[in-house]
Amino acid sequence: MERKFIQGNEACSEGALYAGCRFYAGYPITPSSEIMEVMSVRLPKVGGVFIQMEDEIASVCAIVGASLGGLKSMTATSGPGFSLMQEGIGFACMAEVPCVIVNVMRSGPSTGYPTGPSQADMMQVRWGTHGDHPMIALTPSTVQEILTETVRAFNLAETYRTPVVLLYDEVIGHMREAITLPKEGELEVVDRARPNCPPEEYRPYDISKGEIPPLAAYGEGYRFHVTGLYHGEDGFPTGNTKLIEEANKRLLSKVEKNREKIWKNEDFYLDDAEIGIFAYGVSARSAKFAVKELRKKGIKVGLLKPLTIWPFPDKAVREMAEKVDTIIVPEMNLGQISLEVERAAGGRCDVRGIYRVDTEPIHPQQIMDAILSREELTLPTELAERDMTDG
Amino acid sequence: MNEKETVKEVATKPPREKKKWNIVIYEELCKGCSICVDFCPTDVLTMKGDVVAVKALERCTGCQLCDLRCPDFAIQVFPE
Amino acid sequence: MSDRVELRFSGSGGQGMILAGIIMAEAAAIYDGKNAVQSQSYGPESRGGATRAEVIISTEEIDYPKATSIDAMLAMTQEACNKYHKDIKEGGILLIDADEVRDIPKGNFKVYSFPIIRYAMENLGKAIVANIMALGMITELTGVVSHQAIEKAVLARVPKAFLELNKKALHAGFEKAKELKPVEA
Amino acid sequence: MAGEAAVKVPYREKRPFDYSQYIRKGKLPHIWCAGCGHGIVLKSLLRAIHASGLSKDEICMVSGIGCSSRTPGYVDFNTLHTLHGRAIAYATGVKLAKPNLKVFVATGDGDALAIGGNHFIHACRRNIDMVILVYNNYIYGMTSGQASPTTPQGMVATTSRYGHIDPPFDTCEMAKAAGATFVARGTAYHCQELEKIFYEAIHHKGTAVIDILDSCPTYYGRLNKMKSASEMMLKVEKDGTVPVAQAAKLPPEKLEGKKLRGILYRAERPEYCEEYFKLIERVHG
Repeated sequence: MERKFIQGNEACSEGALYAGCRFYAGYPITPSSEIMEVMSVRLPKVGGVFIQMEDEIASVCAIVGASLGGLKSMTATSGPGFSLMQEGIGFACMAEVPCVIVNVMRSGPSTGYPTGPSQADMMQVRWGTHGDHPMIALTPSTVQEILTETVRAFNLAETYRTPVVLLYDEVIGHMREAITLPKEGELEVVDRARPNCPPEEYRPYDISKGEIPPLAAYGEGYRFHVTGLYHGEDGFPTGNTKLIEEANKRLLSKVEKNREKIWKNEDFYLDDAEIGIFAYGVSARSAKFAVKELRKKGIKVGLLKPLTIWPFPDKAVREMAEKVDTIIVPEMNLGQISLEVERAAGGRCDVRGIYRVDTEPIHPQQIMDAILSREELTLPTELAERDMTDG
Repeated sequence: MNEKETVKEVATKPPREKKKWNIVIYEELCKGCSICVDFCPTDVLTMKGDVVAVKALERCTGCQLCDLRCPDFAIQVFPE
Repeated sequence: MSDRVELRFSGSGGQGMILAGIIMAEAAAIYDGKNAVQSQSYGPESRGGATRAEVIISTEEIDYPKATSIDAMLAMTQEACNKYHKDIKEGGILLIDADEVRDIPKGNFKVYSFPIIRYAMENLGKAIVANIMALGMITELTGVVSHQAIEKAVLARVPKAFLELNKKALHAGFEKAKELKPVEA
Repeated sequence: MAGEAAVKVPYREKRPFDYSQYIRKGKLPHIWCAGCGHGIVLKSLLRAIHASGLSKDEICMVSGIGCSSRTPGYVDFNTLHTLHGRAIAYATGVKLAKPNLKVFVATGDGDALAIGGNHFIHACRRNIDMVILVYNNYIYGMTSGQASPTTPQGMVATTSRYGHIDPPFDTCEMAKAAGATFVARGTAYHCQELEKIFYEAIHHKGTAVIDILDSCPTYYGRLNKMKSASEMMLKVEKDGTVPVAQAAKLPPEKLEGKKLRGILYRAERPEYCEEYFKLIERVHG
């Protein structure tokens, strides 16, 4: 077992290479650039292709092109770049092209504070592109998890023929921890289903044999057509309203139907918890610290840490909501996921947020204080009435 | 190369019996832009309503310009 | 709390504070078999201005990766010292460069002062190894990692041509720290 | 070796040419308006492809959004119809993943030079092997007649009703300045010459840009009082251009307002994919 002391972003590159990523296109942006720097060194050594594109739009387009050329492909960026990529992500959803996009979140909106962490792209990731579309997004919170979740991101992208976003904050991306590099075969690596029918029979969106049709690669005898327009099972544009509605619904349902397989959570002291915390990324680390401290004081607090944030872990939240009085959602934004938790909890318990948007991670003390004096907690919907000048 | 050169080329071929041509019009593809009519060097074609039609096949030299400039894959000239 | 130890290395960009942090964390995580997390303020500061690297070391799982109450802090500039000393815990340690930090902050912590940069320049021949010397001093003052571990970690990180120099700097740090007494408030 | 539009093509295709071998079954008629030159351009391309001997499996055609960008849907190659302006970026990914593919980009003046201008110049800079066909009809046709980056000054579009004041881009000059190693201009009117330019472009290694003057009678023609497609072809494409070889012999006043036609620039420079694969060999082990 090889133990290495590496940065989160480096672990992301390790995970990508382990998963078989052979194409990276990207554009520099803090705090994600280390991923592309490492890929630029490592990819050619394994016969893969690295290209620095002229912008993030070009980057996401290039990875989709390369994926259609048969290579597992990825790009990495941060909020501003992710905003630019949205149209391309929508295309990948629509055309059902597997790819992985890493978003290392920094403060925003706009240029914000490039080197300060945030968790403010949670909804951008879910709903950033136009139209209804599926989304799978993973939220690791340790350097080891970045590696394993990157591998899982590729696996999910390949399994469901859809873009997958790996989403973590600057703190997780830049901190260093010792990790164990997995041996070959230790982690599952999934490759996309390829067609085995004769080329003339191939229809790139034919779901008669399963809801995720096999994907051919360009240049291998299957001369298929891909478009961002609504298309029939043959890939050609269609104006047939019935086909359009079916295609729209299938895009969502192929992920939603399989969410049990896509969900991955970790829970901590939840069994007898009276107060639950729902936290991801660096906030989950702060929360875990707080849980340990509060447990020492005899306060029954537990943590639910989602590794899959989209599709949203409704079931786990609902189960937690049935057990606890209150769910606390600490996040480095002004309540993006806490509203989602509130929705999933469905009135079974109180949901309160702890928000921080000053470019510093949420301090464990902030969570502890809030739990010890519950009145400081904010209802997600009360945000507008809050004194915003109050740190 | 322009149409005149093409005509010349055909015209300077060794004297032999004048070759005959058949013009095939795919009416379902013709959008009636009349480019083929306007640029036919020997005035073989005409517009009949919204589609092209042959008016003087005997003048056809087989230069193919109608085919080459048809944007709609709607006309072709075959040797008889 | 557990045996969580929090260290902060601060100075100005280019003084090697982040590298010092990484080496300390590697000494703990790779060579001493503990857990360690290294993080840094990653900002415009990294190109000058006040910069900081933080290292958390524990035998247990480390959750919050940033400092909460600091066991030991190094300050190589006045600006960094002023900006970052506030989180030092009661009874903690502040090691300052004697020439750079003239205005010594007050608090319930022990302050050790030594002209690290000057010593590195005059006795080791290169100011650039001041960070490694400081690393030796912090190791000595805290005992958070073993001498062997920190030495291995230093040697694994520095360029081959400078192995001896860095080793000398590290050991000078150990030695000088042994002689240090806290500055009287 | 600039100049020399009169390229020798080592074949004489039997006429009529059988386009159906390249057109996907059931896809005609295409969506282009009556008199639109895009079909002429496509046919010229198919003849050149046939002459080059490329198999259909070896070809990938990528497009963005716009009228010209519908081209890939009709042709029986590996085809990709993408986002507005981004065809070249997608094509770059495809080409690097499958370097043996001959990649064509079908794009328009708006797609390539406005929204996609950045990708256009960077592809030229890299000299990545692809043939970029800029169907240049001076207008946004798909969105019904707005001014484009090539709309000449003084002309009318639905967004320049008082006469267009923006200076236009010269596609070829820009491609050349950005580093493209094959730069040519053809027209739909000179469709056989265009076929030869395509043939040469296909055999070129590196970024080949062809500015194809082509007409949009529906919007550009109607808005600018040109009665028919044929009139546009005569005015803009025939009388508006001069073959580059002839231009050298003409006095400046005869060249005024005319565009040069033919292969305008050709150079040899390392091609991006080849360079990258050399790099892989260098660092591989």
